[in-house]
Order: sequence, then C-alpha cells, then structure tokens
Amino acid sequence: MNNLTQGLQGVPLNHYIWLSAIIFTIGVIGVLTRRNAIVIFMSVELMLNAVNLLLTAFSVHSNDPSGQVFVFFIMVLAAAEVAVGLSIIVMVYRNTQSIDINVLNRLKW
Amino acid sequence: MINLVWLVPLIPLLGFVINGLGRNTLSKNLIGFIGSSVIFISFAISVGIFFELGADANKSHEIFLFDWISAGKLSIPLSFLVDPLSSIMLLIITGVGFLIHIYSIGYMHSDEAFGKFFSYLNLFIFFMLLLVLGSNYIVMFIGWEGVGLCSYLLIGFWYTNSSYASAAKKAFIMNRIGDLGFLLGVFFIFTTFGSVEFSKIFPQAANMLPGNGTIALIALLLFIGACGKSAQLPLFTWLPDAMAGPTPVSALIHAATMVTAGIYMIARSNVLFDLAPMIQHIIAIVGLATAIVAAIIALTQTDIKKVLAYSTVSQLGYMFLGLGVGAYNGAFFHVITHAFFKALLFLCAGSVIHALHHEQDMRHMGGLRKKLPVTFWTMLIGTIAIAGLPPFSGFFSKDEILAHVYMHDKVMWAIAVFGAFLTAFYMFRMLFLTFYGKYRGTHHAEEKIHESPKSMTIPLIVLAVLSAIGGIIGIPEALHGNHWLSHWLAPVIKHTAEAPDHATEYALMAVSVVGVLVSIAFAYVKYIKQNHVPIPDEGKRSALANLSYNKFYFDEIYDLLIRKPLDALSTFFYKIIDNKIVDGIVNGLGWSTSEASKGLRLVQSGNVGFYIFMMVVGIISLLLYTYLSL
Amino acid sequence: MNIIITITVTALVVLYAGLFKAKKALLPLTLIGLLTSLAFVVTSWNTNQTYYGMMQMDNFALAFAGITILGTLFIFLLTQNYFAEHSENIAEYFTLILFALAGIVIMVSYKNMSMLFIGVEIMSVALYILAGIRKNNFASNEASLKYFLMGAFSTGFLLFGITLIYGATGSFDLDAINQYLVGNYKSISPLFYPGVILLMVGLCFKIGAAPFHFWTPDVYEGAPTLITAFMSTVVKTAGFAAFLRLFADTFAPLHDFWLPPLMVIVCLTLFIGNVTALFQKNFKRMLAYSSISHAGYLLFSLVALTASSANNVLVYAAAYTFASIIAFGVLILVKQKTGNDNFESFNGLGKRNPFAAFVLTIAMLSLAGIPLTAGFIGKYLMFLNVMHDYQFYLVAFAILNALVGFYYYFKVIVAMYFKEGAEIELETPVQYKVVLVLSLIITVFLGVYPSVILNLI
Amino acid sequence: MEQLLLLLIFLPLVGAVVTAFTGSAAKHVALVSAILSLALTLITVCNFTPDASTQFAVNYPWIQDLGINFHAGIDGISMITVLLTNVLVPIIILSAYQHDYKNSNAFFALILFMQFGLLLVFTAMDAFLFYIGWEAALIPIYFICAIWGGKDRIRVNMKFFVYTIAGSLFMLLGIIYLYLQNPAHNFDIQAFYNLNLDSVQQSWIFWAFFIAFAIKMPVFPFHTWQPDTYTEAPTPGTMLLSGIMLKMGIYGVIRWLLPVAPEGVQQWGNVAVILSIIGVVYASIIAFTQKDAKRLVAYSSIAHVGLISAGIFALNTQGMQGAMVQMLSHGINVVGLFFVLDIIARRMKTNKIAELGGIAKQAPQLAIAFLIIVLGTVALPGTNGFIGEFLLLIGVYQYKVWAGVFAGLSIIFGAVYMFRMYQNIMLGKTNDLTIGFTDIKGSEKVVLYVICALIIVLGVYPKPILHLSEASVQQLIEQVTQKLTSVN
Amino acid sequence: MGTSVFYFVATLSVIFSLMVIFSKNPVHSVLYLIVTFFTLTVHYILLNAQFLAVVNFIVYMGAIMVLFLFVLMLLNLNKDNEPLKSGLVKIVGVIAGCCLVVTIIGSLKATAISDPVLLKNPNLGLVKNLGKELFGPYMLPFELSSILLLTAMVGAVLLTKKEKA
Repeated sequence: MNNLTQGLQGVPLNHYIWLSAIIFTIGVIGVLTRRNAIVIFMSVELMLNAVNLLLTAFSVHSNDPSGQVFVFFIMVLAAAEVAVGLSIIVMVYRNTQSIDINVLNRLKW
Repeated sequence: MINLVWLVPLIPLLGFVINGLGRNTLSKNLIGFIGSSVIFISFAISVGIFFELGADANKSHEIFLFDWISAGKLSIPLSFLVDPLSSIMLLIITGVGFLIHIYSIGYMHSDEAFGKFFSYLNLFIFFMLLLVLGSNYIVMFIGWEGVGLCSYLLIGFWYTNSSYASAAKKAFIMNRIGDLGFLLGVFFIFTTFGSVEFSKIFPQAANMLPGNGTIALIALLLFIGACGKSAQLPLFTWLPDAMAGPTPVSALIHAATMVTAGIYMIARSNVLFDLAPMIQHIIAIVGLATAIVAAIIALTQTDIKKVLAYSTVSQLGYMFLGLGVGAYNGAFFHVITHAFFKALLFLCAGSVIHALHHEQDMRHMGGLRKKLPVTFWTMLIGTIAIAGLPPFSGFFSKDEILAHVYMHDKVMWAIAVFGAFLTAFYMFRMLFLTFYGKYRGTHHAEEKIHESPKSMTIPLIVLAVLSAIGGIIGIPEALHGNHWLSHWLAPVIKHTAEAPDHATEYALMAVSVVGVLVSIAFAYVKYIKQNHVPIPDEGKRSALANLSYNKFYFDEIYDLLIRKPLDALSTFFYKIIDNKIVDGIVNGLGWSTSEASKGLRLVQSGNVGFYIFMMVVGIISLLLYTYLSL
Repeated sequence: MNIIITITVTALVVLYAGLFKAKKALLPLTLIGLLTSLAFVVTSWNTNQTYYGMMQMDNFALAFAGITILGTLFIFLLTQNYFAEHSENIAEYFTLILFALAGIVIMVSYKNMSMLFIGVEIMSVALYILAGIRKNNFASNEASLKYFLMGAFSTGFLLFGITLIYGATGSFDLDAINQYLVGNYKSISPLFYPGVILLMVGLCFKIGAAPFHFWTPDVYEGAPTLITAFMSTVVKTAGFAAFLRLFADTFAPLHDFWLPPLMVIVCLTLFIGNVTALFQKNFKRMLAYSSISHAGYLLFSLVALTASSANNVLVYAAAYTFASIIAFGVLILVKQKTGNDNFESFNGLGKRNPFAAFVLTIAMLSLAGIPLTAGFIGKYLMFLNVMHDYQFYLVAFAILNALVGFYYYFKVIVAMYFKEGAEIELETPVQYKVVLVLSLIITVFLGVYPSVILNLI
Repeated sequence: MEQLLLLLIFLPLVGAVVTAFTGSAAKHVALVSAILSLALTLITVCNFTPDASTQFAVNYPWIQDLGINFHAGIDGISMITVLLTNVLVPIIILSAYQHDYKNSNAFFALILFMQFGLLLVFTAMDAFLFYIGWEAALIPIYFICAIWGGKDRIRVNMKFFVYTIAGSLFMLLGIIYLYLQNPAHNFDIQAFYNLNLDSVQQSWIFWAFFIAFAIKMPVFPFHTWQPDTYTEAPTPGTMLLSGIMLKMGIYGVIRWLLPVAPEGVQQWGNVAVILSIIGVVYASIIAFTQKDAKRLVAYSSIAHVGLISAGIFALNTQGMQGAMVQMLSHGINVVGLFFVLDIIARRMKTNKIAELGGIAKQAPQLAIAFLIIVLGTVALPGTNGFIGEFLLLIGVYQYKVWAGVFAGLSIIFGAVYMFRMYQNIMLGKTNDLTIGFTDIKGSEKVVLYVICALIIVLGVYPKPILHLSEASVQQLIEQVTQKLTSVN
Repeated sequence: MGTSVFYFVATLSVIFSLMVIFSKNPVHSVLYLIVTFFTLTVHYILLNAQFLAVVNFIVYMGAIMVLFLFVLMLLNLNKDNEPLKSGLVKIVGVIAGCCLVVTIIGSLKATAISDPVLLKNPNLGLVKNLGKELFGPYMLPFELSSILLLTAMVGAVLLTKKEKA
C-alpha cells in the first residue's frame, strides 16, 4: 500500500481537477440527454462522485482530514437521496406506468 | 353725494336680488315697481353726483371700497372713479335704463317670466355701472364680462327656442374673444406700468413718447376687446343675432349702453391711444369698414329689428372712426345721442311689434301711421335724428365726427359721408315700409292693432324729446355753440384733434345734409311712390343685393373658416391623437407586457430536460463570466 | 442548539404519537414543540452561542429561526382537516415538516459549509417527499419528481462549489474562509471564483432565482397547497438567510466579483417572475411566479451590502411570509369549496365572505407593496438598500416590474369584489380565523410601525 | 394646539372605522364625521396666523431607524388644501345621499379613509409621511371607482391605478435619493430644502417628482387615464378625483418640487409649462365635440389643471397665488358640475348630451345653479373661477408672453364648450325623455346652494383665501429665487 | 510508474462513466456505473483514503447500486424501452456539456495549480484519523445527518406504502 501511494506522489493537483470536472460534466451530459428518470438519477450520482474524488484529492493535497469527512457526509446524502428518489420514481411509475421524464408535462406555462 | 357713489350700482343689485328671489312670489306690478324704482334711485343719485362734480374743482374722485385681489405687487382694489366721463355715463345708463324699465313693464306684461326679466335687467344695470365706475381695468373687466353675461341671459331669455339660445351663446363667445384681447392688454399694462389703476397708469403714460411699441400693442389688444363688445369687424355678427332677445333688451343693451362700452373704454384710455397713432389708424379703418358694411347690409333687411341692429353696428363704426381720428369728444358725443335715438328707435320698433303681436317682418306691416300715432311720431323723430338732419341730435354728433375725419383723411371722409347717406336711406325705408302704404298683414290681425299702453308711450315721448334736443350739449363753435361736452370732458380727454375751420365745417355740413335729403327722397320715391315691397326670402335678387341680404355671408364664412375646422380638429385630437396615439402608447405598453407574458410563459414548457438545459446554459454563462473576469 | 433539539424531539414524539393512533394529539403536540422552540429563540436572544464552531446562534440566526418557526406554526394551524382528506399518515407529514424546519434552523445558523450542506439537504429531502404526498395525484407526483431531479442536480453544483472553495482555502469553516479572503486578497486561488459562482448557482436554485427558477412554478402548482405555502414562505426565507450568511458575510470581500452576475440574476428574476405571472389563470401558479419575483427583490439585499442588509431581508421575508400565508390559507378554503384554484373561483367572494376577502385584499396589497402594509416597508427597505449604491437603473427596472405586479395581485381583488360569481360561502375553521387574523395584524402592524423589527439584527 | 392637528388628521380615520361597522346608517355617520372635520378645520382656520410659519406642528418619532417622523404641520399653502378637502368631503358625502349604494358602509368608510390620506398629504412635513398619504389616498379611490363604477370599470381603473402608482414609485425613488443625500438621514422637509444638490441631481429629482405629479394632475400627455376614469367612476368618486385628488399633484409641486429642486425647475420648468399649455389648448379643443357630458367635464378639467400647473411653474407670486385660489375654486366648481350631471344621470339614466335638452323648463332651480357653476368654470368675473384664472394667467403671462396668450385661449374655449354643453342640456325644447324631469330637492338643493354660494362669495371677496396663503407663497418664492441666485 | 496507474484508472473512469450515460439499456448503465465507482474506489486507494475507499465500495457499489438495480427490476424496466431523445437534443446536450467542462476548467485556471498531490501524512485517510475528526469538530453535522437519514426513511416508507383506498 505504501509503495503504491508513494508512487503517486507525482500526480499534479490539476489533473485531479480535470478528471473530476470531466466526470462531473459527463454526469451533466447524462442528465441532459437521457429521458429515463433512473438513468438521470444515476448521472446525478456520477456528479456527486466526481465531487467526492475532488474533495479527497484536495483533502490529501492540503493534508486536512475534514475534506474526507465531508465526502462521508455526501455519501450519507447520496444514500438518503437514493432512498427518497427511488421511492418517488416508484410512486410515479405506479401512477403513470412510465418513468420517462417527458411524460411529466402536465404542469407547465 | 360723490361718496355715496357705491350706492349707484348697489341699489340695482339689490333690485336684482329682491326680484330674483321673489320672481315667482311677488306680483308683476310689485316687481315692475321695484325694478324701475331702484334704477330711478340710482338715477337720482347720479344726477346728484353729476351736479356735485360740476361744482367741484377736483374733477376726479376715487372711492375705495375694499381690497379685492392682491398677490405680490399686483393689488386690485374694488374702487370707483367718479370723473366727468363716468358721471355722464352714469346719467345715460340710469336715465335711459330707467325709461326702458318703465317701458318693459308694459312690453313684458304678458310674459310669464316677468320677474326673471326684471331681475336680469337690474343685474345688467349693476354690471354696466360697475364697468363705468371702475377705477381700474379689472373692475372695469368685471362689469365688462358681467354685461356680457346679462346679454347672454337676456338674448336667450326665451331659451326654449334653440336658435335664440344659440344666438345668446354666440354673443357670449364672440365677446369672449374680445375679452381675451382686453385681458392680455391689461397684462401688458400691468407689466409695463406695474399697476392696473387708471390713476397710476395715465400719469406715467403721459410722459411717454408716441410710437412706443409696447403701448401700441396694448392699444391694439384693448381695441380687440372693444371690437368684441362694440360689435366691430370682424366680431360684429353676434349683434344682429342678439335681436333674439326681447326688444327692451335690444334697446338697452344692444343699442344704448353695453355696445358703447368699447367706446367708453377707449375714450377712458385715450392717453394710451394717443401714444399709438398706428393703432388709431387701424381703429379708424375698422370703424369705417364696419360702418359701411353694416349700412350696406341694412339696406336689404326686412326684419325691423335687424335693420336697427345693423344700423347700430354702423353707428358704432362711426364712433370708432371718430376715436380713430382722435375725435374722442365727437365719438362720445355720438354715444350719447345714439343712446337717445337708438333706444327710442328700438322701443318704437318694440311698440310696433307689440301692437302686431310679435310680427317683426316689415313685409307684413305698412300703414300703421294712423293706428299707432305716438309710435309713429316718436319714431319719425328718431329716424330723422339718426339720419342726421339738423337740428336733431344725430346731426351734431355725426357731423363732428365727419369733420374730424375730413381733417384726417379726405377719402375716408368721402366713404363715411356715403355711409351716412345710406343710413338715411335705409332708416327711411324702414319708416316708410312700416307706417306708410297699406297694411300687408291678415285682416284678422289688423283689427287687433292698437296703440301701446302709457307705460310704453311715455318713455317714447321722453326719449323723442331727448333725441330731438340732445344735440345742444355739443353744438360746435361753428354754429355759435360752445360745445359744453368737450369742456366737461376736458379733464379726462387730454388731447383733442384739431377741428376744421368754420368755412370747411359749413361746407361739410351742407354736403351731408343735402346728401341725406336726397337719400330720403330716393327712399320716398321707391317705397311710397312706387309702393315697393321687399321680395320674399327665396326671391331672385341682383348679386349685390343678394350679398347684402345675406350679410356678406359672414356667418357662413366664420362657420367654414373657424367652427368647422375647430370641430374637425377636435375630432382629430380626440379620435386620433388622444385615443390612438397618446392613449395608444399607454395601452400599447400594457399590451406588449401581456404579450411578453404570453410568450414568456411558453418558456416554462413543463419539460424537465429543457429546464435543466436552461440551468446549464445559465451556469455556463456564469462560468464564462468568471473566466473572462479573471 | 436547544431549538433544533426541541424541533427534532417534537418530530419524533409526533411520529410515535402517530404510531399509537393519537391523531387528536398531533397538532397540540406540534404546537407545544414549536412554541417551546420559539421560547428558546426568545431566551437565547443576544447570547450569541456558538456550537462546535459549526453553528452560531447569533441574533441573525435567531431572528430568522423565529420567523420561520412562526411561519411553520401558522402553517400547522392551517392543517386542520387538510391532510386528513388525503391520507392516514398525518403524523409522518407533521414529522417531515418538522424535520424540514430543523434543516431550516441549521441553514440559518451554520458556521461551516458542511452544516450548510446538511441543513439544505435535510430540508430538501423532506420537501421532495412532501411535494409528492398526494400519491394518486399526477400533479403532485410530477411536482415531486421534478423537484427531486432538479434539486439533486443542483445539489451537485452546490457541492462542486463547496469543494472548490475547500480546495482554495483548505477549510469549510466560514470564518476561516473569510480570513483567507481578507488575508490573501491579492492572491486568491483561482479555484475560489468558480466556487463562489457555483455556490451561487446552488443557492439561487433553492430560492428560485432565474434562470434556476424553472422548478418553482411547476412544483408550487403541483404540490399540495399547504406544502406550497410552506415552500414559498418558510423555505424561501431560509434560503435567503443561508444566502446572506454566505455572501453578505463570508464572501463580502469578493463583492465586486460576484455582483455583476448577481445583478443579471436579479434583473432576470424580476422580469421573468413578474411578467410571466401576469398571464396566469391559476392563482396558485401566479403566487409561484410572484414568489420568483419576490426573490428578485430580496436579492437586492445582496446587491448593496450594508449594515442593514440582513435586517432588510428579515423585514421583507416577514412581510412576504405572512401575506403569503393569508393568500394560501384563503386559497385552501376556496379550493375546498370550488375544487379548483383558478382566479374564477374567487369571483364574487367579497359579497358572501367579507372577512376572507378583506384579509386576502390586505395580503395582496402587502405583496404588491402598498404603503401601510408590511410589504411596502419591505420593498422600501430593499430599494433603500440598493440606493445606497445608487443603483438607479436597477431600482427603476424594479419599479417597472412592480407595476406589472400590481396587475396580477389586483386580479384576485378584482375577481373578489368586482366580478359576479357563484355565491359560495366558505367554511372557515377557528384555526384558520386565528391564522388569518394574526397574519393580518402582523402585516398591518409591520406596515404601520415597523420599528419593532427594524433593528433586530 | 398640537392636538388640534392630530385630531384633524385622524378624525376621518376614526370616522372611517366607525362607518365601516355601521349598517344602513352609514351615510349619516359619515356625514357627521365629515362635518366634524369641517368644524375642526374652521377652528383651525380661525386659530391660524396668516404668516409664513408652519403652525400646529406635530413631530413625533415614528420609524426612527429609518429617519421617519410623524412630522405634520400647517402653513398657508397647506391650509388652503386642507380647507378644500374638508369643505368638499361633506359636500361629496351629501351628494351621495340620494344614491342607494350597495354596502354603503364600505362606500362611505372608503371616502373617509381617503380623506385621511389626503389630509396626510396636505399636512405632511416629512417626505415619507407625504408618500404614505399619497398612496393611502389612492387605494380607497381605486376601490370606490372599481366597485361602484360603470360597465368598463375594471379595466379603466386598473389603468388609472397602475398609471398613477407608476408615477408615485418614481417619486419614491426621488425621495429615497434625497434621503440619502441628507446628512441627517431623515425625511424632514426643511432638511430637503437645505440640501445642496448640483444641477444634474436636481434635474433627476425634478423628473422623478414631476412625472408623479403630472400624472396625478394630469398634465398632457400623461392624462389619458383621466377621462375614462372620470366617466366610469361613480359620481362621488369622480368628485373626489377631480375635486381633491388632482390637487395633490399641484400641492406636491408647490411643496416638494419647487423648493427642493429649484435648479431643476429652472432647467426644465419651461418643458413643464409647455406641456401644461399644450394640455390647456388640446384638452379644450377635444372638449368641443365630446358627446358625453361627464367626459366633456373631464377634458375641461385637464385644461383647467394645465393652467394651474403652468401658473405654478411660472414661479411668481401671482401664478402661485392664483394656483392656490384656483385649487379651491376648481375643486368647488368641478364638484358642482359633476353633481349636476349626476342629478341628470340619476333621473334620465344618461349623460349623453344629444339625448338631453330643455331641462331648464322642467327644473328652473337646477338651471340656475348649473348656470352659476358653469359661469364659475368659465371664469366669469365675480365668480371664484375668475380670481384664480386671472391670477394664473397674469402669472403665466409674466413668465412668457406667448404662454400667457395660449393659456388665455382657455377663456374663449372654455366658454365655447361649457356653453355648448349648457345649451344642449338645459335649453331648447324638452324632448320625450326630459319631459319627466323633476327639479332638485332635499339634499340636492343643499349641496347646490352651498356650492353656488361658495362660487359667488369666493369670487366677490377672495381676500381671506388669498391672505391665508400669501405669506407662505411669498416665502416659498423667495426661498426658491434665493437658492437660484446663490447658485448663479 | 506510479503516476501512470492514476492515468490508467482515470481513463477507465471516464470511459465507463461515458458508457453509463450512453448505454441504451438502463441495467447496463447501472452495471457500468458500478464499474465506474470501482475505479473511483481505486482512486481513493491511490490517495490513501482507505476509509473512503471501503465506504465507497460498501455503500455505493453495494447498497446504492443494488437498490438501483432492484428498482429497475421491480419496475421491469430492464428492457431497452427508453424512447431516445431526438438526435438534436443529444447533440445539444453534448455540446452544452463540452462547453461546461471547458468553462469549468477554464475558469479554474487549473493549469496554475500544477503542484503535485503529496501525501504529507500517510495516516490522513485512515479510520482512526477520520474518526477523530468526525467525532471531534464534525460531531454536530454527523449527528444531524441522522435527521437526514431519518427523513429519508420516513419518506421512503411514506411514499412507497400503498394507501388504503
């Protein structure tokens, strides 16, 4: 383990930023391009994870554990959100037999 | 007595209040009595004032009543000025006014609105006295507009007839046009002299040199005011229409008093007018033109009152002509004599109308000489007086004016004399058509014709006497008189135009007398010898007669040039500018907002994908800002 | 701290009470809990307690906590028969609202980004659920899912923003961040700026500012009216408190940086909110758009940061909250009778229900910002606030928008008084009367004598 | 003495509340309240010393944190407007006596509430208080017009409301700006007077205030809300609007615009005068062909107010004093006109000029009263209208000759449309409709007699009124000119 | 060689996350997501955030993803039944995404922060260290996050429970 981590000492911080930004954006693109509510939700999870990764990287970079604690909170949120989100989706499915977000257009204008 | 001058207008006002409040409850006799006696009291006081003033060395008394309007350095007291000019006007107004009140008792006796009529008459006297007595232009203006109001009320006395009501309105509005000129003139006076008081203005003006532009403008504006009130071109058309009112009204307001207010005002302001020779010239031209135009129109009129009305306009034109050439005394002299004989003529006409049960068309008269002897004889005196035959009053006053005109401009004189011939012609035409020949009305009506009651004939006789002998107050030196009037007025009228030498004056008199006699003869031949009767309205006339008969189409021209365009402008302003443009912009703002709302709410499409896309666009823009700002 | 504990404990007690079918006791219990926490708000006044460096119960927090708790209290009073019509699980609803309130109290008092995040999420998650509690109602479902999806999406940005700030400063603590800004003013890490922007995005989403407002009308319309009332009043207030704590205090040194985008957001929000509201036929949806526009006015407090910015928000929020509660309260009553919440339902209301109509009129006047109502004082303070920086054009723009506002607020007044309609007679339970009267009194009192609240913070 | 002013201001409010809770007797309660106000006003007038000072002043801290004080007082200018308000309100209430309004308690309560707002406006010595009163007067009139108005009332009144409030919001902007400029951070009028603003600032202040006031008056081209609103409103509403409310605009100019932004006025006053004069001529001409009498009077009101506004901006004693008198006169006259039209409309169900005629025959008393009111409106000397109009014209004339000339046209035009209307309604033959006209009686008589008496008394002896405001006006003008000369 | 591991895993992360959003079958998406999360776990390990790596592995890949899968199965949505958004929307979405990434990175000026991530304290990400942090200064949020979970619990039960009609 130590060896592995020692070997990483060279990755520049901005590469972590780039990576996170890219994954985050992929999440955004997912949200933008998909119609399936669950997939959209998964894309959101992707965004959250990108944030998690970045937080960890910052945490290591500034040698501060609080960043990782924050990641922990985000995971709590993710869990809570998934529970609620999926139950909402289930509820909607029961009524509309669909989880296509384009069906959600009664409320407009 | 002079200190009691405030009673002179107050008492008629009291009469107005009593008669006005009691118009439905008091008996007609009582109303007539109150209405006439208040005027008589005023007359009595006026006489007292007149003599007191004559005896007094100080010829100008200001009686201060109370502060009326004051704002900053503008201070307008309600105060009266008693001087030769106003005192003599007081006599005319109350005197002639009293006679006409008496006359009205008989004339209006059968009218149900008798009380209203007398209260209006009293109110008129009140305002007229105010006009004359005012010691500043604004008090004068109260009276000025007040008589206009009374004129409106009395012309439209029989208001159920809409054309009468229209005539009243026309009179008021045309007067108002002049009033605006007056008011603007007063503003100029205020800014120039810092006051509107006669006693402060004239001394200042006396030190000015003629030709001052501001003074000229003031004079012009005041003259416009006078044009409105005294029915001069181009604002004269209301006066003939004003004959819609009861005849005593025509006599009092539209002949003897109110219409001469313009002359009074200019005479009062003679100091200012003397400083504006160009305006005087304009006044002379306007006066002359009015005199001639009105005389020409009068030639072919068939309504007895219309003839008199145009003759009034014409005579007023002579007065202005006199003012224009600087013959203030002459003009004022003519005011006085005209008040006598024109009041007389109108009252006589009224007597005729009364006798014929409100028939005014001369084509349906004739041969009344026997049936209405008093009326005939008095009217004959009046007619001679206005025609200008010596020794009746009109001769002296008119010839004084003409003499001055001659000195001023020979061409103008020639035209004016020609106008005087026309006057003689149409007046005698009227007399002949009315009293000579055979009666042209229905037989049934003929039997009912009777001489008017005493209350009407006595004023006629009194006025006839005055018309006959009124000239003595101004017999010129050429006729070995001393012209009492000009001496009396001397404290007020500062400059008097030069009179011609005696020889010229004799010649001028001769020309006019001969001309007048010829005109009368001409009328005699046409209307008595040839028994000519004017043709019905729709009959064919020569072009000139047509023009005269239709009053040179003045009304139609005004209608076309002023009323119609204004109404069209009104509709245009209202329908296009106000509703479409001004309001349209306001409504357009509202409309576009609501359209924006309609459009904008479509953005809220209900589609989550779109919402998120918009959010992302927002975020991208914000990040772009960040990128660019760093 | 004791406030949060009280609220949470109340929530749990209520949950258990529900378990034991003690339906009658639910409301009293809740009210007792809320009143207790209000009492704590009062007693902790001026104590300025800090807990673990995470929460600071300064007067700012207490004032906003007080107003949100009071608002919640009123909304609870309006629950009479409301949930019972739809479902058995009243206790759970109460619990969720109370949990949301707990989150809100955290949001108004946080001293650390993690607390902000936790508070926001507690509130949001509870609201996702509450928006969808009418399970068989499509609109409610749709509202819930829309809110959830977009909320989760915006959370991502909020978190990204927090992360970047953390990356720049190495801390989540607001004081530390502020010190970093002050200390390194010349050499702030480039990570910081996008962090601020993304945080702004996340918070703007919560308060419904354009262009992140799209969820607002749909969710407000679809959600059960009472929940909408809660969202548009209490939740919105909390969002602003959170916004203020961060931007007016912590990020204040960077004001020059984030002001221009904020201005754009303000103008957009004002414009979209007001203009779109104009054409609405549905009263509830109109209120949603109006809440967007009010967000615009509230943001004025951030355009010019003055000593009284926070207090101005408090006044405005108070005015807005109580007026909205009246509006929603009357709306619920009307909807119970007529079955829909269009403007037509209000036609002729003034004849048979003078009281309800009068109260609603005052509420609308307050929302529109007519003097002698609290709404005017609020708007006035906001204008005054930005005028300190001489933002004439902004104020002029706001005035033009306020004019549009008069149109749609008066639409309901017009319907009530000037139009003929079915002569319905509302059944107004006592609690409703209490809420309406109290809100009315607050609205008018704050309009006439706002001094009591002007110097709270 | 302090209590007197407080009583004066708050009595209508109390009256409004009491009226709101009385049932069918509301009109009597309202009348009693209004008459009490009038009595108080008369006491105030008697105790008023006609010098330039602000009297009966009260100054209580209100919203201290914002520098807002309940600072009210009466000087000569306020006295006139307060007098106007409290004289007209009883007349207006009495004029509504013969009507059977639904929810009459609300109706009369709103009138009294509006009176309260108006009194606030006219006595406020604190800009914020002024603004509060300004809006507090607007809300009740909106409801009066929109609830009890004619067919198109909703749209018309919404326009009126938004239009006027648009102006007042910009005024609020101006007030806030002045407040911020004021080092003491309060809204005190004296502090505003003492501000040293440069000419650019003053220009902005000028426009912010002027638009508000111009809309209220209304001055061309901000007038288009007015004819519709006047036509659609119930007559008491129209009376309140035209009789008192538009005076708020005039008062505002005198009290807040001229002394606060003299340079702004110097710079832009000619624009204001031009607009006002255009309004005079334009509205008069439009009035020529109006078919609805109420609308005709509405346009005539625009013309009259245009003259007042021009007179104020002329910035001389005559114009200003004329404005003071004319405010009073116009209020009385226009209330009288609208009342006459209301009497006609109530009997004939129409105000269309063409359908009427010959009423004088049926109702001689009405005809006389109407004529007197018309004469007052066309400014016949001896009526109240003349005093105001004469002073205004001379004021405008001194400002610019051409302005005086064009403004003077109103003398002619006014006579044209007023007499046209009078003739077509009252004179001529009765027609099938008007044959059933009955003469005025009861409260109608009282109202018309009072109005006619006021018209004549003020016209004959205006001195007391002129005297009331003279010192204040003089001081105001000196203040403005001093400020201007100290700059130049 | 050390840094190349990072780049390799990073590449995998990106690829798999792309697969998540572009695979037509939602079940496949879930599976790709699990893989993506696994690569992220590797990243955590590389950063020596061992606690996070474990939690990520258990909570995310285990619990959360299973929940996703479960719901998909429950709703019988495993088929590729999603009517795809129109091509235009996709293109626009992708372009927007690209813009987003460009602007994020651009505005970060991340190139400026090129100092390497160095593990100054190898114990940083260990349970002991984090535990101290969590139960020390972060105790309050930690406790409060229980409310979050409780809310979610109540909510999930409330929403999925069938009402008595």
